[in-house]
Amino acid sequence: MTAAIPPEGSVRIAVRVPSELDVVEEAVDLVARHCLACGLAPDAVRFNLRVALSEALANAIVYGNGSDPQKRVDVRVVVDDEVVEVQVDDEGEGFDPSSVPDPTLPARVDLPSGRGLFLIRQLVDKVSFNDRGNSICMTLRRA
Amino acid sequence: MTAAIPPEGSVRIAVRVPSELDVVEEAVDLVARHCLACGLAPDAVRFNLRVALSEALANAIVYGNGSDPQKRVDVRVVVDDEVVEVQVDDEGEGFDPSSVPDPTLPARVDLPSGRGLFLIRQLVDKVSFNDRGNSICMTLRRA
Amino acid sequence: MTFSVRSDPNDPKGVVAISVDGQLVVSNRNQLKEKVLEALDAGKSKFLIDFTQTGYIDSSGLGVLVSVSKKIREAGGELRLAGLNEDLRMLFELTKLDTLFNISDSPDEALNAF
Amino acid sequence: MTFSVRSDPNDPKGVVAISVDGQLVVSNRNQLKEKVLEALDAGKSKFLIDFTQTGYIDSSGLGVLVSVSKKIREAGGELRLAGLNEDLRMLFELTKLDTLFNISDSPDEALNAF
Ligand SMILES: Nc1ncnc2c1ncn2[C@@H]1O[C@H](COP(=O)(O)OP(=O)(O)O)[C@@H](O)[C@H]1O
Ligand SMILES: Nc1ncnc2c1ncn2[C@@H]1O[C@H](COP(=O)(O)OP(=O)(O)O)[C@@H](O)[C@H]1O
Repeated sequence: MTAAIPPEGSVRIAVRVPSELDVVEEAVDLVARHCLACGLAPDAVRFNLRVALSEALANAIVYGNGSDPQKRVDVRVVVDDEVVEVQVDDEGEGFDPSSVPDPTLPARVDLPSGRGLFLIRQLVDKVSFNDRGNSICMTLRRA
Repeated sequence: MTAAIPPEGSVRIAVRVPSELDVVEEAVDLVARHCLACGLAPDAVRFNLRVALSEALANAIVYGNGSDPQKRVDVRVVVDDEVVEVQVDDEGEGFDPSSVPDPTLPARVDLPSGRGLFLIRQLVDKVSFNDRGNSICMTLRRA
Repeated sequence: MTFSVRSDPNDPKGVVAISVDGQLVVSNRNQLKEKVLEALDAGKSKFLIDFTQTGYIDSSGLGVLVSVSKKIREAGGELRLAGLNEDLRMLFELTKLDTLFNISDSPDEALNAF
Repeated sequence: MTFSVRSDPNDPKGVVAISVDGQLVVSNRNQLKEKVLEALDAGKSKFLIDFTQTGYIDSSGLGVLVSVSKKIREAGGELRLAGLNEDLRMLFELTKLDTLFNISDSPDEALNAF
Protein backbone atom coordinates (compact mmCIF):
# COMPACT_ATOMS: atom_id res chain seq x y z
CA MET A 1 0.00 0.00 0.00
CA THR A 2 2.93 2.34 -0.27
CA ALA A 3 2.95 3.09 -4.02
CA ALA A 4 1.48 6.48 -4.84
CA ILE A 5 -0.83 5.08 -7.50
CA PRO A 6 -2.86 1.92 -7.03
CA PRO A 7 -3.30 -0.74 -9.71
CA GLU A 8 -5.62 0.06 -12.56
CA GLY A 9 -9.29 0.14 -11.73
CA SER A 10 -8.69 0.81 -8.07
CA VAL A 11 -8.85 4.06 -6.17
CA ARG A 12 -6.53 5.30 -3.51
CA ILE A 13 -7.48 7.90 -0.91
CA ALA A 14 -5.12 9.49 1.58
CA VAL A 15 -6.03 11.75 4.46
CA ARG A 16 -3.79 13.22 7.14
CA VAL A 17 -5.49 13.64 10.49
CA PRO A 18 -4.30 15.69 13.47
CA SER A 19 -3.85 13.91 16.81
CA GLU A 20 -7.14 15.07 18.34
CA LEU A 21 -9.95 12.79 19.36
CA ASP A 22 -12.46 15.44 18.33
CA VAL A 23 -11.66 14.90 14.66
CA VAL A 24 -12.18 11.13 14.69
CA GLU A 25 -15.85 11.24 13.81
CA GLU A 26 -15.30 13.73 10.99
CA ALA A 27 -12.41 11.73 9.57
CA VAL A 28 -14.49 8.56 9.70
CA ASP A 29 -17.32 10.33 7.89
CA LEU A 30 -14.97 11.60 5.21
CA VAL A 31 -13.46 8.18 4.56
CA ALA A 32 -16.93 6.63 4.53
CA ARG A 33 -18.10 9.14 1.93
CA HIS A 34 -15.11 8.31 -0.26
CA CYS A 35 -15.83 4.61 0.08
CA LEU A 36 -19.39 5.26 -1.05
CA ALA A 37 -17.99 7.29 -3.95
CA CYS A 38 -16.04 4.15 -4.89
CA GLY A 39 -19.28 2.23 -5.06
CA LEU A 40 -19.05 0.30 -1.81
CA ALA A 41 -22.30 -1.04 -0.41
CA PRO A 42 -23.72 1.57 2.00
CA ASP A 43 -24.41 -1.07 4.69
CA ALA A 44 -20.85 -2.29 5.06
CA VAL A 45 -19.57 1.29 4.97
CA ARG A 46 -22.15 2.51 7.43
CA PHE A 47 -21.25 0.25 10.25
CA ASN A 48 -18.31 -2.17 10.19
CA LEU A 49 -15.92 0.15 8.45
CA ARG A 50 -16.91 3.16 10.54
CA VAL A 51 -16.54 1.40 13.87
CA ALA A 52 -13.24 -0.29 12.92
CA LEU A 53 -11.77 2.96 11.61
CA SER A 54 -12.92 4.86 14.72
CA GLU A 55 -11.07 2.35 16.88
CA ALA A 56 -7.91 2.46 14.83
CA LEU A 57 -7.90 6.27 14.76
CA ALA A 58 -8.52 6.60 18.48
CA ASN A 59 -5.68 4.17 19.25
CA ALA A 60 -3.31 5.93 16.85
CA ILE A 61 -4.10 9.31 18.41
CA VAL A 62 -4.07 8.31 22.07
CA TYR A 63 -1.56 5.44 22.35
CA GLY A 64 0.49 5.96 19.20
CA ASN A 65 0.87 9.73 19.20
CA GLY A 66 0.13 10.35 22.89
CA SER A 67 -2.33 13.06 21.75
CA ASP A 68 0.69 15.18 20.78
CA PRO A 69 -0.68 17.87 18.44
CA GLN A 70 2.65 17.91 16.59
CA LYS A 71 2.19 14.30 15.54
CA ARG A 72 0.04 13.13 12.67
CA VAL A 73 -2.08 10.15 11.82
CA ASP A 74 -2.15 9.07 8.19
CA VAL A 75 -5.07 7.19 6.76
CA ARG A 76 -4.67 5.46 3.41
CA VAL A 77 -7.48 3.66 1.71
CA VAL A 78 -7.31 1.48 -1.38
CA VAL A 79 -10.55 0.31 -2.91
CA ASP A 80 -10.53 -2.21 -5.73
CA ASP A 81 -13.15 -4.58 -7.12
CA GLU A 82 -12.68 -7.10 -4.35
CA VAL A 83 -11.58 -5.38 -1.16
CA VAL A 84 -11.20 -2.16 0.77
CA GLU A 85 -7.91 -1.78 2.59
CA VAL A 86 -7.70 0.88 5.25
CA GLN A 87 -4.30 1.58 6.73
CA VAL A 88 -3.80 3.84 9.75
CA ASP A 89 -0.27 4.94 10.63
CA ASP A 90 0.83 6.85 13.70
CA GLU A 91 4.20 8.25 14.75
CA GLY A 92 4.42 6.19 17.94
CA GLU A 93 6.70 3.41 19.18
CA GLY A 94 4.22 0.77 18.18
CA PHE A 95 3.13 -2.16 20.35
CA ASP A 96 2.74 -5.91 20.28
CA PRO A 97 -0.85 -6.62 19.29
CA SER A 98 -0.52 -10.27 20.33
CA SER A 99 -0.09 -9.11 23.93
CA VAL A 100 -3.57 -7.59 24.11
CA PRO A 101 -5.85 -9.86 26.17
CA ASP A 102 -9.27 -11.09 25.05
CA PRO A 103 -11.85 -8.65 26.49
CA THR A 104 -14.59 -11.28 26.49
CA LEU A 105 -12.86 -13.43 29.15
CA PRO A 106 -15.06 -13.63 32.28
CA ALA A 107 -12.48 -11.70 34.29
CA ARG A 108 -12.39 -8.86 31.73
CA VAL A 109 -15.90 -8.57 30.40
CA ASP A 110 -16.90 -5.91 32.94
CA LEU A 111 -13.81 -3.73 32.44
CA PRO A 112 -14.50 -0.30 30.93
CA SER A 113 -11.78 -0.60 28.25
CA GLY A 114 -9.77 -3.02 26.15
CA ARG A 115 -12.32 -3.80 23.41
CA GLY A 116 -10.92 -1.72 20.55
CA LEU A 117 -8.63 -4.17 18.80
CA PHE A 118 -11.02 -7.00 19.53
CA LEU A 119 -13.84 -5.15 17.78
CA ILE A 120 -11.62 -4.33 14.82
CA ARG A 121 -10.76 -8.02 14.41
CA GLN A 122 -14.43 -8.99 14.61
CA LEU A 123 -15.70 -6.32 12.23
CA VAL A 124 -13.23 -6.59 9.35
CA ASP A 125 -12.09 -9.60 7.34
CA LYS A 126 -8.37 -9.27 7.88
CA VAL A 127 -6.11 -7.26 10.20
CA SER A 128 -2.36 -6.92 9.92
CA PHE A 129 0.29 -4.74 11.54
CA ASN A 130 3.75 -3.69 10.52
CA ASP A 131 6.59 -5.11 12.62
CA ARG A 132 6.89 -2.03 14.77
CA GLY A 133 3.19 -1.98 15.48
CA ASN A 134 2.49 1.64 14.56
CA SER A 135 0.63 0.80 11.35
CA ILE A 136 -2.54 -1.24 11.19
CA CYS A 137 -4.07 -2.44 7.95
CA MET A 138 -7.70 -3.53 7.95
CA THR A 139 -9.17 -5.35 4.96
CA LEU A 140 -12.86 -5.66 4.23
CA ARG A 141 -14.09 -7.88 1.42
CA ARG A 142 -16.67 -6.27 -0.80
CA ALA A 143 -20.00 -8.01 -1.27
CA MET B 1 1.64 16.85 -5.69
CA THR B 2 4.05 13.93 -5.48
CA ALA B 3 4.09 13.21 -1.73
CA ALA B 4 2.01 10.19 -0.83
CA ILE B 5 0.18 12.00 1.93
CA PRO B 6 -1.17 15.51 1.55
CA PRO B 7 -0.92 18.18 4.23
CA GLU B 8 -3.22 17.87 7.18
CA GLY B 9 -6.83 18.58 6.49
CA SER B 10 -6.57 17.81 2.82
CA VAL B 11 -7.52 14.69 0.95
CA ARG B 12 -5.64 13.02 -1.83
CA ILE B 13 -7.25 10.69 -4.35
CA ALA B 14 -5.42 8.63 -6.94
CA VAL B 15 -6.94 6.62 -9.75
CA ARG B 16 -5.20 4.71 -12.53
CA VAL B 17 -7.12 4.67 -15.77
CA PRO B 18 -6.57 2.39 -18.80
CA SER B 19 -5.91 4.06 -22.17
CA GLU B 20 -9.44 3.63 -23.51
CA LEU B 21 -11.75 6.47 -24.42
CA ASP B 22 -14.72 4.42 -23.24
CA VAL B 23 -13.64 4.77 -19.64
CA VAL B 24 -13.34 8.57 -19.64
CA GLU B 25 -16.90 9.23 -18.58
CA GLU B 26 -16.76 6.67 -15.78
CA ALA B 27 -13.43 8.01 -14.54
CA VAL B 28 -14.79 11.56 -14.57
CA ASP B 29 -17.84 10.42 -12.61
CA LEU B 30 -15.68 8.68 -10.06
CA VAL B 31 -13.45 11.70 -9.51
CA ALA B 32 -16.50 13.95 -9.31
CA ARG B 33 -18.05 11.73 -6.64
CA HIS B 34 -14.84 11.90 -4.62
CA CYS B 35 -14.77 15.67 -4.95
CA LEU B 36 -18.32 15.79 -3.63
CA ALA B 37 -17.24 13.49 -0.79
CA CYS B 38 -14.62 16.13 0.03
CA GLY B 39 -17.36 18.70 0.34
CA LEU B 40 -16.88 20.56 -2.94
CA ALA B 41 -19.85 22.56 -4.17
CA PRO B 42 -21.91 20.34 -6.49
CA ASP B 43 -22.16 23.06 -9.14
CA ALA B 44 -18.44 23.50 -9.72
CA VAL B 45 -17.94 19.74 -9.67
CA ARG B 46 -20.84 19.10 -11.99
CA PHE B 47 -19.63 21.14 -14.86
CA ASN B 48 -16.24 22.85 -14.96
CA LEU B 49 -14.31 20.08 -13.32
CA ARG B 50 -16.03 17.36 -15.34
CA VAL B 51 -15.47 19.01 -18.69
CA ALA B 52 -11.84 19.94 -17.93
CA LEU B 53 -11.03 16.46 -16.67
CA SER B 54 -12.72 14.85 -19.69
CA GLU B 55 -10.49 16.90 -21.97
CA ALA B 56 -7.31 16.12 -20.08
CA LEU B 57 -8.12 12.40 -19.98
CA ALA B 58 -9.00 12.21 -23.66
CA ASN B 59 -5.74 13.98 -24.58
CA ALA B 60 -3.69 11.75 -22.29
CA ILE B 61 -5.26 8.62 -23.78
CA VAL B 62 -5.19 9.60 -27.44
CA TYR B 63 -2.16 11.87 -27.88
CA GLY B 64 -0.12 10.89 -24.83
CA ASN B 65 -0.53 7.13 -24.83
CA GLY B 66 -1.59 6.70 -28.47
CA SER B 67 -4.51 4.58 -27.18
CA ASP B 68 -1.97 1.86 -26.37
CA PRO B 69 -3.77 -0.47 -23.93
CA GLN B 70 -0.43 -1.26 -22.23
CA LYS B 71 -0.05 2.37 -21.22
CA ARG B 72 -1.74 3.97 -18.25
CA VAL B 73 -3.12 7.35 -17.31
CA ASP B 74 -2.77 8.41 -13.70
CA VAL B 75 -5.15 10.87 -12.13
CA ARG B 76 -4.22 12.45 -8.83
CA VAL B 77 -6.51 14.83 -7.00
CA VAL B 78 -5.71 16.90 -3.94
CA VAL B 79 -8.55 18.74 -2.25
CA ASP B 80 -7.83 21.19 0.53
CA ASP B 81 -9.82 24.03 2.04
CA GLU B 82 -8.97 26.42 -0.77
CA VAL B 83 -8.42 24.51 -4.00
CA VAL B 84 -8.84 21.30 -5.91
CA GLU B 85 -5.80 20.23 -7.89
CA VAL B 86 -6.29 17.60 -10.54
CA GLN B 87 -3.19 16.18 -12.19
CA VAL B 88 -3.35 13.88 -15.21
CA ASP B 89 -0.19 12.04 -16.26
CA ASP B 90 0.32 9.96 -19.37
CA GLU B 91 3.26 7.85 -20.57
CA GLY B 92 3.76 9.83 -23.78
CA GLU B 93 6.49 12.05 -25.15
CA GLY B 94 4.70 15.18 -24.05
CA PHE B 95 4.15 18.27 -26.19
CA ASP B 96 4.57 22.01 -26.12
CA PRO B 97 1.27 23.49 -24.96
CA SER B 98 2.32 26.99 -26.04
CA SER B 99 2.32 25.76 -29.65
CA VAL B 100 -1.41 25.04 -29.63
CA PRO B 101 -3.25 27.74 -31.61
CA ASP B 102 -6.27 29.68 -30.35
CA PRO B 103 -9.37 27.85 -31.63
CA THR B 104 -11.50 31.01 -31.53
CA LEU B 105 -9.49 32.73 -34.28
CA PRO B 106 -11.75 33.39 -37.29
CA ALA B 107 -9.74 30.97 -39.41
CA ARG B 108 -10.12 28.17 -36.85
CA VAL B 109 -13.57 28.64 -35.34
CA ASP B 110 -15.22 26.25 -37.80
CA LEU B 111 -12.66 23.47 -37.43
CA PRO B 112 -13.98 20.26 -35.85
CA SER B 113 -11.14 19.96 -33.33
CA GLY B 114 -8.56 21.90 -31.34
CA ARG B 115 -10.73 23.17 -28.49
CA GLY B 116 -9.66 20.85 -25.69
CA LEU B 117 -6.82 22.77 -24.07
CA PHE B 118 -8.58 26.04 -24.69
CA LEU B 119 -11.63 24.82 -22.78
CA ILE B 120 -9.50 23.54 -19.94
CA ARG B 121 -7.84 26.95 -19.60
CA GLN B 122 -11.21 28.69 -19.61
CA LEU B 123 -12.91 26.35 -17.16
CA VAL B 124 -10.32 26.08 -14.42
CA ASP B 125 -8.45 28.77 -12.48
CA LYS B 126 -4.91 27.64 -13.21
CA VAL B 127 -3.26 25.23 -15.63
CA SER B 128 0.34 24.08 -15.52
CA PHE B 129 2.38 21.40 -17.26
CA ASN B 130 5.57 19.59 -16.41
CA ASP B 131 8.55 20.37 -18.66
CA ARG B 132 8.09 17.31 -20.80
CA GLY B 133 4.42 18.07 -21.33
CA ASN B 134 2.99 14.68 -20.35
CA SER B 135 1.55 15.89 -17.06
CA ILE B 136 -1.11 18.57 -16.74
CA CYS B 137 -2.17 20.06 -13.44
CA MET B 138 -5.50 21.90 -13.25
CA THR B 139 -6.39 23.98 -10.23
CA LEU B 140 -9.89 25.07 -9.31
CA ARG B 141 -10.47 27.49 -6.46
CA ARG B 142 -13.22 26.46 -4.08
CA ALA B 143 -16.05 28.91 -3.52
CA MET C 1 -26.90 18.09 21.05
CA THR C 2 -25.94 14.41 21.09
CA PHE C 3 -27.86 13.37 24.19
CA SER C 4 -31.37 14.36 25.14
CA VAL C 5 -32.52 13.57 28.63
CA ARG C 6 -36.22 13.23 29.38
CA SER C 7 -37.79 12.56 32.70
CA ASP C 8 -41.58 12.66 32.86
CA PRO C 9 -42.71 14.44 36.10
CA ASN C 10 -45.93 12.39 36.09
CA ASP C 11 -44.05 9.10 35.85
CA PRO C 12 -44.36 7.50 39.32
CA LYS C 13 -41.28 5.39 38.55
CA GLY C 14 -39.15 8.49 37.93
CA VAL C 15 -37.26 6.96 35.01
CA VAL C 16 -34.55 9.10 33.40
CA ALA C 17 -34.59 8.40 29.67
CA ILE C 18 -31.44 9.36 27.77
CA SER C 19 -31.54 9.18 24.01
CA VAL C 20 -28.25 8.91 22.09
CA ASP C 21 -28.61 10.82 18.84
CA GLY C 22 -25.81 10.03 16.39
CA GLN C 23 -22.66 8.31 17.60
CA LEU C 24 -21.65 7.22 21.11
CA VAL C 25 -17.90 7.48 20.74
CA VAL C 26 -14.66 8.53 22.33
CA SER C 27 -15.32 12.24 21.78
CA ASN C 28 -18.72 12.40 23.50
CA ARG C 29 -18.87 9.44 25.89
CA ASN C 30 -17.95 11.64 28.86
CA GLN C 31 -21.04 13.76 28.27
CA LEU C 32 -23.17 10.67 28.70
CA LYS C 33 -21.37 9.79 31.91
CA GLU C 34 -21.94 13.31 33.27
CA LYS C 35 -25.66 13.18 32.48
CA VAL C 36 -25.96 9.95 34.44
CA LEU C 37 -23.85 11.16 37.36
CA GLU C 38 -25.87 14.40 37.58
CA ALA C 39 -29.13 12.46 37.70
CA LEU C 40 -27.75 10.06 40.31
CA ASP C 41 -26.70 13.10 42.38
CA ALA C 42 -30.24 14.43 42.00
CA GLY C 43 -31.53 11.22 43.56
CA LYS C 44 -32.64 9.44 40.40
CA SER C 45 -32.07 5.71 40.21
CA LYS C 46 -33.86 4.30 37.16
CA PHE C 47 -32.18 4.86 33.81
CA LEU C 48 -33.17 4.04 30.26
CA ILE C 49 -30.63 4.62 27.51
CA ASP C 50 -32.38 4.68 24.17
CA PHE C 51 -30.36 3.85 21.03
CA THR C 52 -33.18 4.21 18.52
CA GLN C 53 -31.43 7.26 17.01
CA THR C 54 -27.88 5.93 17.28
CA GLY C 55 -25.57 5.37 14.30
CA TYR C 56 -22.69 3.50 15.81
CA ILE C 57 -20.94 2.94 19.13
CA ASP C 58 -17.21 2.46 19.49
CA SER C 59 -15.34 0.54 22.18
CA SER C 60 -15.05 3.59 24.40
CA GLY C 61 -18.80 4.09 24.04
CA LEU C 62 -19.30 0.51 25.17
CA GLY C 63 -16.80 1.22 27.94
CA VAL C 64 -18.76 4.19 29.26
CA LEU C 65 -21.90 2.06 29.36
CA VAL C 66 -20.04 -0.49 31.46
CA SER C 67 -18.90 2.19 33.87
CA VAL C 68 -22.23 4.00 34.22
CA SER C 69 -23.93 0.65 34.71
CA LYS C 70 -21.55 0.00 37.60
CA LYS C 71 -22.20 3.47 39.13
CA ILE C 72 -25.95 2.94 38.88
CA ARG C 73 -25.72 -0.50 40.44
CA GLU C 74 -23.55 0.86 43.26
CA ALA C 75 -26.22 3.51 43.92
CA GLY C 76 -28.84 0.75 44.12
CA GLY C 77 -30.36 1.82 40.80
CA GLU C 78 -31.35 0.11 37.61
CA LEU C 79 -30.20 0.58 33.99
CA ARG C 80 -31.96 -0.64 30.88
CA LEU C 81 -30.89 -0.29 27.26
CA ALA C 82 -33.35 -0.23 24.37
CA GLY C 83 -33.76 0.46 20.68
CA LEU C 84 -30.58 -1.29 19.49
CA ASN C 85 -30.66 -2.10 15.81
CA GLU C 86 -29.16 -5.30 14.44
CA ASP C 87 -25.66 -3.85 14.06
CA LEU C 88 -25.56 -2.38 17.55
CA ARG C 89 -26.91 -5.55 19.07
CA MET C 90 -24.10 -7.41 17.28
CA LEU C 91 -21.53 -5.23 19.10
CA PHE C 92 -22.99 -6.26 22.46
CA GLU C 93 -23.03 -9.91 21.44
CA LEU C 94 -19.48 -9.90 20.04
CA THR C 95 -18.13 -8.36 23.24
CA LYS C 96 -20.41 -10.51 25.45
CA LEU C 97 -21.76 -7.31 26.96
CA ASP C 98 -25.25 -8.60 26.21
CA THR C 99 -24.74 -10.75 29.33
CA LEU C 100 -24.06 -7.66 31.45
CA PHE C 101 -26.96 -5.44 30.44
CA ASN C 102 -30.73 -5.52 30.53
CA ILE C 103 -31.58 -5.02 26.87
CA SER C 104 -35.17 -4.42 25.73
CA ASP C 105 -36.36 -4.24 22.17
CA SER C 106 -38.19 -0.91 22.46
CA PRO C 107 -38.04 2.01 24.90
CA ASP C 108 -41.67 1.33 25.88
CA GLU C 109 -40.89 -2.27 26.72
CA ALA C 110 -37.99 -1.06 28.86
CA LEU C 111 -40.14 1.52 30.66
CA ASN C 112 -42.74 -1.11 31.49
CA ALA C 113 -40.05 -3.42 32.85
CA PHE C 114 -38.89 -1.00 35.56
CA MET D 1 -29.49 5.00 -25.15
CA THR D 2 -27.79 8.34 -25.33
CA PHE D 3 -29.61 9.76 -28.35
CA SER D 4 -33.27 9.56 -29.11
CA VAL D 5 -34.41 10.57 -32.55
CA ARG D 6 -37.97 11.69 -33.09
CA SER D 7 -39.51 12.67 -36.37
CA ASP D 8 -43.25 13.40 -36.33
CA PRO D 9 -44.89 11.89 -39.48
CA ASN D 10 -47.60 14.59 -39.32
CA ASP D 11 -45.04 17.41 -39.21
CA PRO D 12 -45.19 19.04 -42.67
CA LYS D 13 -41.69 20.42 -42.11
CA GLY D 14 -40.26 16.93 -41.55
CA VAL D 15 -37.92 18.03 -38.76
CA VAL D 16 -35.65 15.37 -37.28
CA ALA D 17 -35.36 16.07 -33.55
CA ILE D 18 -32.41 14.45 -31.79
CA SER D 19 -32.27 14.63 -28.03
CA VAL D 20 -28.92 14.20 -26.27
CA ASP D 21 -29.50 12.40 -22.98
CA GLY D 22 -26.47 12.58 -20.69
CA GLN D 23 -23.09 13.58 -22.07
CA LEU D 24 -22.05 14.45 -25.63
CA VAL D 25 -18.44 13.38 -25.45
CA VAL D 26 -15.59 11.64 -27.20
CA SER D 27 -17.00 8.15 -26.56
CA ASN D 28 -20.43 8.72 -28.13
CA ARG D 29 -20.08 11.65 -30.52
CA ASN D 30 -19.81 9.31 -33.53
CA GLN D 31 -23.25 7.91 -32.76
CA LEU D 32 -24.66 11.39 -33.11
CA LYS D 33 -22.88 11.86 -36.41
CA GLU D 34 -24.27 8.55 -37.70
CA LYS D 35 -27.83 9.48 -36.75
CA VAL D 36 -27.52 12.71 -38.71
CA LEU D 37 -25.88 11.06 -41.73
CA GLU D 38 -28.56 8.34 -41.81
CA ALA D 39 -31.31 10.93 -41.79
CA LEU D 40 -29.58 12.98 -44.49
CA ASP D 41 -29.32 9.79 -46.58
CA ALA D 42 -33.03 9.24 -46.02
CA GLY D 43 -33.68 12.65 -47.54
CA LYS D 44 -34.22 14.62 -44.34
CA SER D 45 -32.85 18.12 -44.22
CA LYS D 46 -34.16 19.89 -41.10
CA PHE D 47 -32.45 18.99 -37.82
CA LEU D 48 -33.06 20.01 -34.25
CA ILE D 49 -30.57 18.93 -31.61
CA ASP D 50 -32.13 19.21 -28.16
CA PHE D 51 -29.83 19.59 -25.14
CA THR D 52 -32.54 19.82 -22.49
CA GLN D 53 -31.40 16.47 -21.03
CA THR D 54 -27.67 17.03 -21.50
CA GLY D 55 -25.16 17.07 -18.66
CA TYR D 56 -22.00 18.27 -20.32
CA ILE D 57 -20.33 18.47 -23.73
CA ASP D 58 -16.61 18.12 -24.27
CA SER D 59 -14.54 19.60 -27.07
CA SER D 60 -15.02 16.56 -29.28
CA GLY D 61 -18.77 16.88 -28.74
CA LEU D 62 -18.53 20.50 -29.86
CA GLY D 63 -16.40 19.27 -32.77
CA VAL D 64 -19.01 16.79 -33.95
CA LEU D 65 -21.62 19.54 -33.89
CA VAL D 66 -19.36 21.63 -36.12
CA SER D 67 -18.95 18.77 -38.57
CA VAL D 68 -22.61 17.72 -38.73
CA SER D 69 -23.56 21.34 -39.18
CA LYS D 70 -21.26 21.46 -42.19
CA LYS D 71 -22.71 18.22 -43.65
CA ILE D 72 -26.24 19.53 -43.21
CA ARG D 73 -25.36 22.85 -44.81
CA GLU D 74 -23.68 21.07 -47.74
CA ALA D 75 -26.85 19.03 -48.24
CA GLY D 76 -28.85 22.27 -48.33
CA GLY D 77 -30.39 21.58 -44.93
CA GLU D 78 -30.81 23.45 -41.70
CA LEU D 79 -29.61 22.76 -38.13
CA ARG D 80 -30.94 24.31 -34.94
CA LEU D 81 -29.77 23.75 -31.38
CA ALA D 82 -32.05 24.21 -28.37
CA GLY D 83 -32.41 23.64 -24.64
CA LEU D 84 -28.88 24.65 -23.65
CA ASN D 85 -28.60 25.46 -19.97
CA GLU D 86 -26.37 28.25 -18.71
CA ASP D 87 -23.25 26.08 -18.47
CA LEU D 88 -23.65 24.63 -21.95
CA ARG D 89 -24.35 28.03 -23.43
CA MET D 90 -21.12 29.24 -21.80
CA LEU D 91 -19.19 26.56 -23.72
CA PHE D 92 -20.55 27.89 -27.00
CA GLU D 93 -19.76 31.46 -26.02
CA LEU D 94 -16.23 30.70 -24.82
CA THR D 95 -15.41 28.90 -28.05
CA LYS D 96 -17.29 31.49 -30.18
CA LEU D 97 -19.35 28.64 -31.58
CA ASP D 98 -22.45 30.67 -30.69
CA THR D 99 -21.65 32.67 -33.85
CA LEU D 100 -21.74 29.50 -35.96
CA PHE D 101 -24.99 27.93 -34.78
CA ASN D 102 -28.66 28.83 -34.69
CA ILE D 103 -29.43 28.52 -30.98
CA SER D 104 -32.98 28.69 -29.68
CA ASP D 105 -34.01 28.75 -26.04
CA SER D 106 -36.53 25.91 -26.22
CA PRO D 107 -37.12 23.03 -28.64
CA ASP D 108 -40.57 24.47 -29.45
CA GLU D 109 -39.09 27.81 -30.37
CA ALA D 110 -36.62 26.03 -32.63
CA LEU D 111 -39.35 23.94 -34.29
CA ASN D 112 -41.36 27.09 -35.03
CA ALA D 113 -38.32 28.76 -36.53
CA PHE D 114 -37.85 26.13 -39.27
N1 LIG E 1 -1.45 2.56 17.73
C1 LIG E 1 -1.08 2.06 18.93
N2 LIG E 1 0.12 2.39 19.44
C2 LIG E 1 0.52 1.91 20.64
N3 LIG E 1 -0.23 1.09 21.40
C3 LIG E 1 -1.44 0.73 20.96
C4 LIG E 1 -1.93 1.18 19.70
N4 LIG E 1 -3.15 0.63 19.53
C5 LIG E 1 -3.41 -0.12 20.62
N5 LIG E 1 -2.38 -0.07 21.48
C6 LIG E 1 -2.29 -0.79 22.78
O1 LIG E 1 -3.20 -1.85 22.78
C7 LIG E 1 -4.05 -1.78 23.93
C8 LIG E 1 -5.44 -2.29 23.60
O2 LIG E 1 -6.09 -1.39 22.75
P1 LIG E 1 -7.64 -1.54 22.48
O3 LIG E 1 -7.95 -2.99 22.26
O4 LIG E 1 -8.01 -0.62 21.41
O5 LIG E 1 -8.34 -1.17 23.84
P2 LIG E 1 -8.31 0.22 24.65
O6 LIG E 1 -8.03 1.28 23.66
O7 LIG E 1 -9.65 0.31 25.24
O8 LIG E 1 -7.23 0.04 25.67
C9 LIG E 1 -4.02 -0.32 24.33
O9 LIG E 1 -4.29 -0.17 25.69
C10 LIG E 1 -2.61 0.09 23.97
O10 LIG E 1 -1.72 -0.27 25.00
N1 LIG F 1 -1.19 14.67 -23.29
C1 LIG F 1 -0.78 15.07 -24.52
N2 LIG F 1 0.30 14.48 -25.10
C2 LIG F 1 0.73 14.87 -26.33
N3 LIG F 1 0.14 15.83 -27.05
C3 LIG F 1 -0.94 16.46 -26.54
C4 LIG F 1 -1.45 16.12 -25.27
N4 LIG F 1 -2.52 16.92 -25.02
C5 LIG F 1 -2.66 17.70 -26.09
N5 LIG F 1 -1.72 17.44 -27.02
C6 LIG F 1 -1.54 18.13 -28.33
O1 LIG F 1 -2.21 19.36 -28.29
C7 LIG F 1 -3.12 19.46 -29.39
C8 LIG F 1 -4.32 20.28 -29.00
O2 LIG F 1 -5.12 19.54 -28.10
P1 LIG F 1 -6.58 20.05 -27.80
O3 LIG F 1 -6.55 21.50 -27.56
O4 LIG F 1 -7.09 19.20 -26.68
O5 LIG F 1 -7.43 19.81 -29.10
P2 LIG F 1 -7.75 18.45 -29.88
O6 LIG F 1 -7.67 17.34 -28.87
O7 LIG F 1 -9.10 18.66 -30.39
O8 LIG F 1 -6.71 18.35 -30.94
C9 LIG F 1 -3.42 18.05 -29.78
O9 LIG F 1 -3.78 17.97 -31.12
C10 LIG F 1 -2.11 17.35 -29.49
O10 LIG F 1 -1.22 17.50 -30.57
